[in-house]
Amino acid sequence: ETIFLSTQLRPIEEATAVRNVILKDLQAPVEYVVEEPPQFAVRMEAERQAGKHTISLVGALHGELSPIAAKDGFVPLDDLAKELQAKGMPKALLDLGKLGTDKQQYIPWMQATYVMAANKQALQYLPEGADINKLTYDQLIEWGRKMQAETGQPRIGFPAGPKGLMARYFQGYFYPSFTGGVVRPFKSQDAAKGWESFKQLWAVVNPNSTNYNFMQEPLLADEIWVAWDHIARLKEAIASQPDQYVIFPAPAGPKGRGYMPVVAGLAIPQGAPDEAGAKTVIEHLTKPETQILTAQNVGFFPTVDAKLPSDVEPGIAMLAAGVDATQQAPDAVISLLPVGLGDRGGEFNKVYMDTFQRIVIRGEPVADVLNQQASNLSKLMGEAGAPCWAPDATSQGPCPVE
Amino acid sequence: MSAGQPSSFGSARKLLLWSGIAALCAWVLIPIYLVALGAFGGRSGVYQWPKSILPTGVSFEPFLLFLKTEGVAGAFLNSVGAAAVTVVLSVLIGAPAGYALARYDFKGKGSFRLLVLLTRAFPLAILALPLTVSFIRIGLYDTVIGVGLVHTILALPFAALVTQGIFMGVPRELEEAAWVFGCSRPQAFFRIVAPLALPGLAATAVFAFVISWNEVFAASVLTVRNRTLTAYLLTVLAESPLHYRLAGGLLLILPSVIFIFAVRRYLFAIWGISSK
Amino acid sequence: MPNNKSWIPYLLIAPSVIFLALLFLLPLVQTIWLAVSEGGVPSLANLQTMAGDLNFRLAIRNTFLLTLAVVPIQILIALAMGSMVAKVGAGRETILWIWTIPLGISDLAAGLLWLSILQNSGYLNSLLFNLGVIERQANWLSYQTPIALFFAIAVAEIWRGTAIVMVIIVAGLNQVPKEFREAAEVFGAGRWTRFLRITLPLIKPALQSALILRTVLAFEVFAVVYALGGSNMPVLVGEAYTWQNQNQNYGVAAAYAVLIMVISLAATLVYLKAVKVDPERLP
Amino acid sequence: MANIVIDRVKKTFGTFEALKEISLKIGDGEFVSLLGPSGCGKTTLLRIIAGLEPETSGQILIGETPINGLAPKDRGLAMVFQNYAVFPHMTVFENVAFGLRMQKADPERVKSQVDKAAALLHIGPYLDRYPNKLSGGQRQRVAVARALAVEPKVLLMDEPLSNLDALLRLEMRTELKAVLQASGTTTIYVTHDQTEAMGLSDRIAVMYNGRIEQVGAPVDIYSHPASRFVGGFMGSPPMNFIRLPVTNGTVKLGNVSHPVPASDGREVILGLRGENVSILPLAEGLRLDVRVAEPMGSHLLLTGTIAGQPVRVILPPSETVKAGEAIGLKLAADRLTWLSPETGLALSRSSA
Amino acid sequence: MANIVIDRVKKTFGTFEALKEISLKIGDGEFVSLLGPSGCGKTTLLRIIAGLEPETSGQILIGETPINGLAPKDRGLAMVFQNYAVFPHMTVFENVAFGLRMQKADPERVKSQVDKAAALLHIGPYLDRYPNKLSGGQRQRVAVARALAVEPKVLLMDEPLSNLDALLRLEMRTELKAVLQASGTTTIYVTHDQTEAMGLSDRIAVMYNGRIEQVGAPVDIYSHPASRFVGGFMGSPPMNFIRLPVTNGTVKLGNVSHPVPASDGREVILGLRGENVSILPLAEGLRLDVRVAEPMGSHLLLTGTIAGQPVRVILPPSETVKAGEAIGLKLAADRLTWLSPETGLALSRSSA
Ligand SMILES: Nc1ncnc2c1ncn2[C@@H]1O[C@H](COP(=O)(O)OP(=O)(O)OP(=O)(O)O)[C@@H](O)[C@H]1O
Ligand SMILES: Nc1ncnc2c1ncn2[C@@H]1O[C@H](COP(=O)(O)OP(=O)(O)OP(=O)(O)O)[C@@H](O)[C@H]1O
Ligand SMILES: [Mg+2]
Ligand SMILES: [Mg+2]
Repeated sequence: ETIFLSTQLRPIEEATAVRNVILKDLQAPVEYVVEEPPQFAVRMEAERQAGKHTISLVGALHGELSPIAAKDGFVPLDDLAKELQAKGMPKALLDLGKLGTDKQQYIPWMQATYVMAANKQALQYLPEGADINKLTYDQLIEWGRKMQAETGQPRIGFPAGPKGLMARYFQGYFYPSFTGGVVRPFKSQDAAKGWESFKQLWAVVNPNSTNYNFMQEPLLADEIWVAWDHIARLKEAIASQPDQYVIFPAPAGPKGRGYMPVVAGLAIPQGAPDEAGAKTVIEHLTKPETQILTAQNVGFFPTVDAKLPSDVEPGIAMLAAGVDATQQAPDAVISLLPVGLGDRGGEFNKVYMDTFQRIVIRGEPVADVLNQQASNLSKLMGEAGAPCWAPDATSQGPCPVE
Repeated sequence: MSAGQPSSFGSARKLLLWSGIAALCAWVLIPIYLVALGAFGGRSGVYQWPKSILPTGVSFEPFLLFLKTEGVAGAFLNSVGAAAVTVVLSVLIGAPAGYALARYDFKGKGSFRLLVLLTRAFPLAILALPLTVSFIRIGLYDTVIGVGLVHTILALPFAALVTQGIFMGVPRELEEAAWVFGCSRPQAFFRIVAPLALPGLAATAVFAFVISWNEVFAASVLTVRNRTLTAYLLTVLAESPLHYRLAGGLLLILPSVIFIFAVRRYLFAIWGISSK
Repeated sequence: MPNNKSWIPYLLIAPSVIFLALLFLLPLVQTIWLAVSEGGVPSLANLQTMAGDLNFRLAIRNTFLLTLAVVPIQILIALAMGSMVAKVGAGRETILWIWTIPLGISDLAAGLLWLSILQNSGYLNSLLFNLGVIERQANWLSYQTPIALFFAIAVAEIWRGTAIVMVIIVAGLNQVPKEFREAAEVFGAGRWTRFLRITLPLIKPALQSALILRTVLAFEVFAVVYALGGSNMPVLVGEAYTWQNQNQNYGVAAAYAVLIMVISLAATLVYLKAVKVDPERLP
Repeated sequence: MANIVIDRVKKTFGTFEALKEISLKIGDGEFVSLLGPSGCGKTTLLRIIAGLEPETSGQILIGETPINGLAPKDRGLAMVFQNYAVFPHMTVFENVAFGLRMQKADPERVKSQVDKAAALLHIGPYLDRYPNKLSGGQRQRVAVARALAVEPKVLLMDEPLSNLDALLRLEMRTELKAVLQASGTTTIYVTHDQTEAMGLSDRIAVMYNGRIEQVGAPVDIYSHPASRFVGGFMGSPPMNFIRLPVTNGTVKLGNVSHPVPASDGREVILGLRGENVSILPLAEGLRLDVRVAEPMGSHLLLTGTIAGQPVRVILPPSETVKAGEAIGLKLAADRLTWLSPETGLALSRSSA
Repeated sequence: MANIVIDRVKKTFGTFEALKEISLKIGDGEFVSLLGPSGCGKTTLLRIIAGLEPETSGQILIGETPINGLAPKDRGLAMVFQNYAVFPHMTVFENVAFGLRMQKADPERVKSQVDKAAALLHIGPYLDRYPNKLSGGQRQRVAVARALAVEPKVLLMDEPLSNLDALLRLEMRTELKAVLQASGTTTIYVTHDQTEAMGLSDRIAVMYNGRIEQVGAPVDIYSHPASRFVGGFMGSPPMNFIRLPVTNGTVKLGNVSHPVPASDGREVILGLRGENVSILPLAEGLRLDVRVAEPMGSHLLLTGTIAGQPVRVILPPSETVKAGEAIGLKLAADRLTWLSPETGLALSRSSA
């Protein structure tokens, strides 16, 4: 029996869906076990150290897999990757799965991205002339001001809580939009300007944002009307009241409309008790029809080219539309997931979150903070030896901070 | 035994007393009531504003969903198993230690007490990694026993310290009398000291049970298939909508509350201990 | 007690010592080593990272403040509960049972519970709103209202953690022979004096245990704080978790853990000195 | 004024009646002993007076003011507990000083009072020990000292000297008496030691399961018991009871015949104190068949039968009597008690 | 065989010497009482014999086998604790049955033994009460019953009757004696009641701070104390001590002069029991100036001075003496004790 441990699709309905729908017509017996990321990391590390394995297959986010790959804890899956590429899985996507190494560490399983959701009540306060699908930061700020002035309450929210994905916002949305990069221009003038305007934005953001982990809740609770988050973390709200919300791309800055794909991957731990079984599961999960099933049931999108049928439930459809809008946006700046950071991914996030803390929350002078954090960042990149990734221009050796 | 000062029971004082008690009961119960509201109120209930303090639309759907979730039954049994192991072990191992601390002066007493406390002073989750490694090696990984053992580590300080405190309150003469009348030390302990320290032992049991029942991190790292109910639900719940989590929370406290109810008599057993 | 049988105490503690040595000390030592080493060689790197961290000072300050605020109040409430219930005849057990319920609630659940009360759209605001005290949702838990946040967390902790103390103390109170209280009463001691001069000293052992345990636990607060305060109120254990789980840096996490351990043990020693239990003063 | 009036006080534990309508008046500064068999309700009565136990019914006044429901601490009395109840967590000094501290007495006073009490009870050397390092008697004395130190208006003592040796007891007794008289303390004193009661008390109240059988001056109670129980309970050896036939208003003892009061012609019970006899030639006296003769040092104790009924009599140590022989007894006519066989109550005094 | 040999047993608490080289041999089935002032070490000695307190030095044998370091339960003895130590969480029945249960006695035996003991101590009615619902005396009797029920080889009793009334005490005493004799139990009995000790004991050991002052048959100890302490401690009123000048080997008492043994010509102390006197005409007798005359019912107690030294004497109740008058006394020559003023020890017996 193959044990499939996943940090994704944990919520009850989704886990049930995986067991009873997605894995149903797979012959081999699979046990689908879910785990929160912290425990996941500890367990994988423990099994690796002890050299005894119970887990045959893991499904987790790019960022969660990278530390394990760094200690080469995964069975290379290059042949599997070849087949899938043949079947039309985008090479760019597959390359993410190499995690900056020369072997295929994981097979992309599901995709998602981050979008913005707005309660329809908010729309009336949109600054005139603003097109919600072509929103700019200035408009967003203006919008927030309006809402606060009218409703007496800050109505924009970000997932800046301990479990929130705010770091991804800075890496994938804020920096690309304002500086066209992530690491290189960390302390550039553009960055400084960006932070200044983000401070303005923050003035109209609900202060509880530092407690939010999943934006669907404050949305549903009507605490906020406009939110940025991972689609999986908005789904609950959208799915439950599709006609109450609109989904639209994140705003654009001077350098364009940054966005970051999210990839969940499937990997086989070194010494997995049932490697063969795991492979079959991967093959099953990456079949177009399974991928469509997945999309329909849990709202993650295919990594192979598979068209969603028209009859998906409205919430999912809206999210899908939002994702398309983001990807198709003319000024879109794609920001890939960090690769080659190994197990320093967390600290990489920390650099951005600390910067945010100090500049925005504690109001320290922008320039100083950027300088100090920049040195941390370059030290980090140096130690990790991670070359630049898009949108930063490629580099020989570790990605430099200019 | 009419505790307190029956003679001086001014009715005013009585009123004061009871209002105090009522207040404290309310302080404990109201939050729980509100959770129940949220849990039963369904999606609309939790997100409604302003919320009403009275139950609105009651729905058992989340609960039913939990109970229907596959593996819940098994997980429940695992939880009970782990808790049982914890209760038994922590009392069997902790009480003697507490007794030694209470009755004897011996070299290393202080350091022993510290050792016991260490286990509580150190955040378990940080230990989880090496702990799990060694568990995998000894083969306790993914077993109920294993979980019980880890939880015993957590419960031991309670067992030792609480029983120490209680044993100190048991008059020596009684024990001596037992010896004189033919008890070996263990016998004297079990027949005289233990019953008189019953509240302490019951408290230990309660703590052990509750600790084991509520512990998540170790429980989920150390198990794959044999999840305890708490670990099982909480992992599943973490990203579920609020009312599910409230329901889960409510569902999870029931067993411990029931357990405490079961042992409450011993928890507050009273003997008119009197020296002469 | 015949102390000529000097081996007995060792026999009694042997099981726990062995148990802990096998299951606890080993990992503990490894973790401590992890904290004070870098790539297999002793180094203070982790400690420096910890000390240099953005939240380090805050975390320490908050943890201490919280402990100082919470523990004494819990002890007081517990004592109050204990002596109140001592005067009740019928219904005693039920009352005590109700008071022990929070004991059964995991800190995660407790955090959730208080969140649902204190969040903007929570019951507290609803109540105030219905009473017309506020006309729009008030923030209690945001970084802009640190005081309110602190109180909220303290209240939640008190609500959750008092039961433990109460149970221990009630167990202790049960043992105090009533003759002592009676004697004191006859000699003119009022309720207070009686309580302070007789009852309290006589339950010292139980009190000490309660204090120590509660304090050690207080230094471990985490779940409730994060549920209510999010990242607004860093505390030591929380930092340790973040370093281990988000930042995946086990070394620094271990460093935090060691720090926490040292602090709690220090506190314990203080208690053992302060609340000295002198066996010759026991009944 | 600290006179005590106990008025029809009842106490029931569940169904068990520990006190049945106790009534007793105690004058200011008076010293009254409670005597009675184990379990007759002495401690219960004290506890009720002290306010530690609520009376089931009845009323108690101290100096005209009813004290029902008054907290013990407001009754202005001190008590020596049967089981000491010395505070284990305080030094002897602190124990003795406790009452005074409660009265916020200034340090000098505390010191002097404690020293006085300690000296009185010979516990000076132990003042800074903790009770569990004291012997039983020493603890008991601490308890007494604690009560004396506060110089209460009313003092309740429950077998305060039971664990002391005869000599010390004797000494304590006399000193207690002196101190309490000097301070004019109203005292209720529970004891099992009759000589103690006799030596100390202005009056003695004899209790018998939950009732007061007789109250009176020691000698009265001793020589004129109001009932068979009292006679039998007081004095050791207890009073002898001999059923005798009455022939036209008199009973024949040896060859003298005594008039018996208000006898209805059938039988009376003679209450005879063992020491109210002297030896006569067998022929003249009342015949006593001696079973056992124990020389007790200060006296000679004879156990035997009169008219087939068991008796114990006491003779001067000088007398020489062997077990088995029969002797004649002369009874001190003016010291005999006559009781009714039916009620067991005394008939009106035999002598004016 | 359960004879006890206590051989140079010492006990020190910290610096304080509670027992100083105690040596005592007790025959199988013998009944020995320990008498002594409060705090002299009685309880300590019992606790050491019971194995509850480790002796600092010395050795104890029960029936030839040394028991040092033996666990209490293996010493095959039972004990009545000075402060009862009845188990509060057991009914009286369970308390009494405790020892038997420990011996795994079969239920019938337990039942019968408990009933026997309960009957003996009159606690039958309380068998299913819990101790905290009992009176002091009742608790004490439970403690005694618990010890008797096991019919131990060796029985240690620490003031087992101190909280009982005279009558009950008397009864218990006789019954105890009977039972223990019948079962041939070796008994060490701590008491403060001398008549008790006298009545019960084969031998009495008088202790005085940590030492045994005298061991012997009751009457011996009473009438021939080995030291001034013993004489003063035993008997109430205590023996009178009168310093008298010796003139060529004799002292003059009134107009008779007594030979005194081995006197070195300066002074001796006359040990006189209050009851060993009788009245003489003032001229003939030894002059006693009476201060107080207390009629005590069974006797007349005179307090006064002889040769300016305080004495208390006892006369038959019949005598009539007033305070203030002076009377002459005749001393029973063969019952006088002579002591050395220096050592306080008795000089060799005055009469064969
Ligand atoms: N644990 C102890 N530490 C120090 N001194 C003690 C301890 N126990 C007893 N003593 C002292 O030893 C002496 C003997 O005590 P013990 O109890 O044997 O006296 P006792 O003869 O039983 O007196 P009593 O008749 O009053 O019971 C006492 O002076 C007492 O103060
Ligand atoms: N709490 C109680 N519940 C039931 N019965 C009780 C309680 N307390 C005392 N008694 C009973 O009441 C009676 C009187 O008790 P009390 O203590 O007054 O006796 P006492 O005269 O002091 O006897 P002693 O001389 O043995 O101390 C006893 O028979 C006892 O069994
Ligand atoms: Mg009594
Ligand atoms: Mg003693």
